[in-house]
Amino acid sequence: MIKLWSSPLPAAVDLPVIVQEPIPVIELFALAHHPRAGGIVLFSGEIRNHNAGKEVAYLEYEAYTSMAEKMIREITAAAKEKWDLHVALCVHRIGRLEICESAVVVITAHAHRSEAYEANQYIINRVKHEVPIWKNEFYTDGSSQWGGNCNCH
Amino acid sequence: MIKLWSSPLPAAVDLPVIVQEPIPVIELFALAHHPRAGGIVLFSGEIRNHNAGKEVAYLEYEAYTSMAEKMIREITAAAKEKWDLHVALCVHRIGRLEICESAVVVITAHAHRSEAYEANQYIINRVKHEVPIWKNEFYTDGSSQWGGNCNCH
Amino acid sequence: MRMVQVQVFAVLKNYFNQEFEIKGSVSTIEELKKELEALNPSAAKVLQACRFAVNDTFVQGEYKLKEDDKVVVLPPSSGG
Amino acid sequence: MRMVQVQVFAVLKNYFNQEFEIKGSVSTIEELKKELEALNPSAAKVLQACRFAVNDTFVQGEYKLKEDDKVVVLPPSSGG
Repeated sequence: MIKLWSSPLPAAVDLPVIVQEPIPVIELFALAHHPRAGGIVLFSGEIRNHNAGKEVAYLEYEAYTSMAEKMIREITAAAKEKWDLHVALCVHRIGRLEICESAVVVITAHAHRSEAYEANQYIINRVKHEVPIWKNEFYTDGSSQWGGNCNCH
Repeated sequence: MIKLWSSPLPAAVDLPVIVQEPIPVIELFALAHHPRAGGIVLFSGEIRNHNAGKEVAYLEYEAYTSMAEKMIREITAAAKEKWDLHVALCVHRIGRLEICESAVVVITAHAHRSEAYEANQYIINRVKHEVPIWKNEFYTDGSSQWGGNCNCH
Repeated sequence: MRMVQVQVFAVLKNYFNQEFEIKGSVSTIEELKKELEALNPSAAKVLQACRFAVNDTFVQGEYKLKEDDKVVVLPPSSGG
Repeated sequence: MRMVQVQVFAVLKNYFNQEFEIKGSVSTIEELKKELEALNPSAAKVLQACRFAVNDTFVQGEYKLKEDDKVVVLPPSSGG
């Protein structure tokens, strides 16, 4: 198994950050163990069956991929440096997603847990607010709506 | 697969909360998806290879099991009610644990992510400070030390 | 005459083609924004909230457009 | 004569047997604590930080011990 922490520079930069397929949450979590880390926090942002009073059938995510990838890497790198994290990962999925599927996963590992929680929230907040990725919600009544508000906070 | 949210009362009370074997993190995470939850937070407290300046070889955890189980269930139930969580789980392992193994896993799921993070921290903080579980650290120099301070915060 | 390539995303695709060209007198991002509002006035409110980027770098209203610049117009993020 | 069963955990096992009995005049948890300190004075500091429980319920110093009560002595938690 690849170990992120075995190489002098984190291999995280080589992991894809924008994916079309289901996010490999289990594999990412397996990568995130680190012998110096006492706390690992994993956040999974998942598709809810309701939003703003309407019943959601599914979602489609679109990204301006080249910039989105660059920005996600910059955000995780900034968090890694700011908190001295052992691991900082973020993967966002695009395309069609069904209810309960993960749209985004963030993993942070630190010697102590409070930093792992704090850094994890920092990453997801910045990714949601800054990175050029958009959701299009398709409702069970046949209508759809591009997201423009942050609905999941 | 068992779905925690398919039954009127959460099946969580039937899950073991103190285990001797490796915590089934993947299976627990799979249980935690919920169609009304937009954010799932998973915390894994893992064995570090160092503590208080000493190199750790392995740990042993001991619990006063009957009370520990009852208290963990009470703490997750309290969090579930306080934040209106869809899922609140905590499993603690006892016995011998190696570096990078999970000693404790907490999973919370909520419609919105900030509540999932907050409730997750509430659970792990209370479990670490209140529940009768103790770690015995065995160092590479052959010495050992019962924990009495909260080393991972 | 300067030609600027424009690419829009997400909700802006309800108002414009995803990719198109603007020829003429627009020389800054601010002027491009006005041109886009003139092309489709109903997009004005969304455009006010958008960010603009050239070569994968955000640019401000005063950015001077160069021949063959490709400008991407990015509505407020709604990922996650 | 009252008999109280005592069970200790974690670091207290360095000072006492894991399970033992105390016979005699201890009638409250506070008195039991003093008795344990007398049995092993080097455990005094740890005992001051301990919680006591009877029947899986925490009890305070003034709790009156009943015949055959089993008291568990719980050092500060260090799980997680």
